[in-house]
Amino acid sequence: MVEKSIIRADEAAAMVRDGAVVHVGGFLGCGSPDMLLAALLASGKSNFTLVCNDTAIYDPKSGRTTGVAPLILGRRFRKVIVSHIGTNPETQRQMHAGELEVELVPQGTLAERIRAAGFGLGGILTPTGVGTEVEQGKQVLEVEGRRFLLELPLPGDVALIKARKADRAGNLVYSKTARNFNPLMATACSLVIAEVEEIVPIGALDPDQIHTPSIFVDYLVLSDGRPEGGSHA
Amino acid sequence: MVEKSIIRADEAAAMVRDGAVVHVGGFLGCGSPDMLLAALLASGKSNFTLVCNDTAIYDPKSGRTTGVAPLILGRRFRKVIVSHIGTNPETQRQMHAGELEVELVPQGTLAERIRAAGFGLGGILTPTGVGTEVEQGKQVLEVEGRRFLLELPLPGDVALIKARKADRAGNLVYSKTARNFNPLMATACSLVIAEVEEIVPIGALDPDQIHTPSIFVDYLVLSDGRPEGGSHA
Amino acid sequence: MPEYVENKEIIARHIARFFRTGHVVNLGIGLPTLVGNYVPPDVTVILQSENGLLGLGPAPAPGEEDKDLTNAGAQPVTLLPGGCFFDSATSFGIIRGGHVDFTVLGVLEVDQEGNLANYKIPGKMVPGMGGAMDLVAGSRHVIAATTHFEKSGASKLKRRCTLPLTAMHEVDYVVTDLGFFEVKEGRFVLNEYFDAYDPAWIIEHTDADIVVAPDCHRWEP
Amino acid sequence: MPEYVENKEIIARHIARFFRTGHVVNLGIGLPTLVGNYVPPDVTVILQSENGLLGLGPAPAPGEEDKDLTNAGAQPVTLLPGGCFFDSATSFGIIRGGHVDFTVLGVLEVDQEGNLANYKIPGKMVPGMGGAMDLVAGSRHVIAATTHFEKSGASKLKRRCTLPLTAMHEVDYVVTDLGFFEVKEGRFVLNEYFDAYDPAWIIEHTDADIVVAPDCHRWEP
Repeated sequence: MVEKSIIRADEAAAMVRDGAVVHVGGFLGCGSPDMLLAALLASGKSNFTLVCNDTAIYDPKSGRTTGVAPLILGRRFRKVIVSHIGTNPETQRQMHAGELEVELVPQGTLAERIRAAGFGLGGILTPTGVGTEVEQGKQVLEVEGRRFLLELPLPGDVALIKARKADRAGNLVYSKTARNFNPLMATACSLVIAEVEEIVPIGALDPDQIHTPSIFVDYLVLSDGRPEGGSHA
Repeated sequence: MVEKSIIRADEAAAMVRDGAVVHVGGFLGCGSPDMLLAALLASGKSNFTLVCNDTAIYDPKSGRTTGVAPLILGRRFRKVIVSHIGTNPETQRQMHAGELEVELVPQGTLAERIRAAGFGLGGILTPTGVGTEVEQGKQVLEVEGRRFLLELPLPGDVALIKARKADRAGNLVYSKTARNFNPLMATACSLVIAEVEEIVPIGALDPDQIHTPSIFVDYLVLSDGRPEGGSHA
Repeated sequence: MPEYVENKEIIARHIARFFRTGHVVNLGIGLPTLVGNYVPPDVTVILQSENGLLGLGPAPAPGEEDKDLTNAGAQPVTLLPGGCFFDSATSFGIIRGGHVDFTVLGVLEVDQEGNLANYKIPGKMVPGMGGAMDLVAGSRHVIAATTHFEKSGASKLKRRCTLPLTAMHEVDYVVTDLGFFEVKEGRFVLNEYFDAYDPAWIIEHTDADIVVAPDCHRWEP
Repeated sequence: MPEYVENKEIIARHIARFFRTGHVVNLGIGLPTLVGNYVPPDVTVILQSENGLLGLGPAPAPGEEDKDLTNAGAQPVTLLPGGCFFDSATSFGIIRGGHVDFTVLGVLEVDQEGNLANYKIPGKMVPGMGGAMDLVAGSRHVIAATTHFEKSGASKLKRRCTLPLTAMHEVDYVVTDLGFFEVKEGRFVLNEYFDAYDPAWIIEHTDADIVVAPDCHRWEP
């Protein structure tokens, strides 16, 4: 099996061009690639379109942030395509001030749109959003007397994802609810960079138990920033 | 967690009504629930519609069969919805003789149609089959200049599936390429009966490594026919 | 005539009665989460959390939190034995595919057509729908759990929602701190009333069409 | 003038040259499977099998067969270290999503428009398309691997397929035992010819429009 390159977070960030469509894993910060996000912020690049479940958590009182929130505060996005912005008041402020475009997508629809992009579907029909503002501008199809929205694929230029473990081939295993959108995004983007807590030799993972097959992953970054392989244990 | 009933194969077969739409896991017999299929044949019931990857293997010279082939030989199906019948000459014979209706579905489309039924989608758009006979009678949609077929969900009354292991709650783990259509079918049918080689206590399976969550499974049958629980090891 | 005092506990207690052993239930953030506290010990429901788990357990002991194990509100949680994890597509497959028996969620408004609004007050507060649109469209039974009145005193039960809808015609039951309503043929049908709020009082204070069920009665926890 | 002798080996040998380390390749049943034998030792391709694996290895030693580990032709196989298993939806997601670099498959007919027929001879032989329609529609590059002639002597390369199509306009390359063709602008472009079959002979014996590439040359394994 072919080994994947293990790179540093700043090298990963250097591969993301200004204005890219960036998919970021995580659910309110749980399972987000925090080191890659910090490197992306430090890179100074911006004008990105974000595809993510949410804009994570920002508490103005304590200053506490999770996931992509520092990039929101740093105004790195031109547009965000997310299901939820309720835990980041700065996203709402920028939206109302006209500084940030926000496309709200129902969470299950977001998941299927990302999957459709990765799995070569031209779209999916969902009952979710029928009769709501989400219907606006979309084709409505009737199948066996029921109305569905046609939702289109949502591909990306870069996926920044987070996994618990990788082997040197790039097979990934996620941990608990830190899985969420990560495996979907790995299928849907031209360049896939996975931040992982541990890298094990090829053959060390049970082939029945791999969540993301190696062929979806381009580069590995170790969470603690070490540029070279070996276990993080 | 709620425990699932462990029943005998003949009790399982008794739950399948004449004329039911039956999803059967397996790929040319690999990963098919052979004991359930034998019990269904023995039950004498028929007029089923089969949803399966294929009609398995029948070698007229040796008489060897795999998977659903004995039910084809026993003429239990009114119709089969499959991707492949090339390894069962009896299916082809019955089709040409007008004794059996055969709907050929591309394998990837079959997988997505079953998943759509299980996952509440009204359909999916696929490029597969555009410009072929598969297009006939289907809606063709153009998305961003590319043509796609609208393929509709394929739900079933009963899924007869095969897994390597279950816990008492009904969580399932499959083995190698015996996985194939089994986890998809578990989502798409009103009644789901899983034949398994081993049943372990609740808590014995890693919750990150479960292929089919317990809520999809109604009954468990042990492959060696024992009506009561315990390991098959 | 009673004076209205907000009572979230009675709402949670009443909703817990819907569940039977084996039911798969999704409890929304806030008031719906309280419902979990009142499920009788002999009833085993399976709680789904849309961020990717089945078999949600109680909060971990302090110091036992796992950064990789949260609920849809980002709070640390635990997993019960027999539970499992999955990705977001599977999670919403479970939801959209009708494999969740009950979803309980809060509302800004709910109307007698079964419409529900809970994700957006245009120009003011726009949290987003998160998983709510899928949960309401996909679950077998949708229970709106809400205090009967806004702080302004207006009833949250409406003839017609005025806010952007989360879903159309999907709400089956509404449980408030006044009573238990079924949504049926374009009306709220009052089946049970709580505390001192009798049907006449409820009808008088609700800006929607309420029909009193023939067997309507007072319910006490 | 040469006399035609079927030569599957040269087809397999030529196709193996397309691959580079890291390529994901699906080899169809029959002739395409032979291609795996000729991949140079310094090139590591990742073989996909549509029944649910990546990292297909060689056949197991006798007695080492695993009933749960087969290829798409139901033959016992092995998995290489670093390989993995998945369900059929994921398998075809990989295929349809363009994550397979090359699919190599046999044909009944292939035409100069890039159309391919290989799943059905109406009224006679109807094996079904299996995964072929998805593989041809979804893979980045489609290589038709076929002996140049039918047993009847007719060329399998056609102006227009007469049998039901497996896919329309999807074939990129055709490798026969006469030569290597690219499908381009409605023609077969002959890039390389094999053995004693020179371009004139090939054009004379093929019922399709063939253009000879400027740098067309004889290829020897």
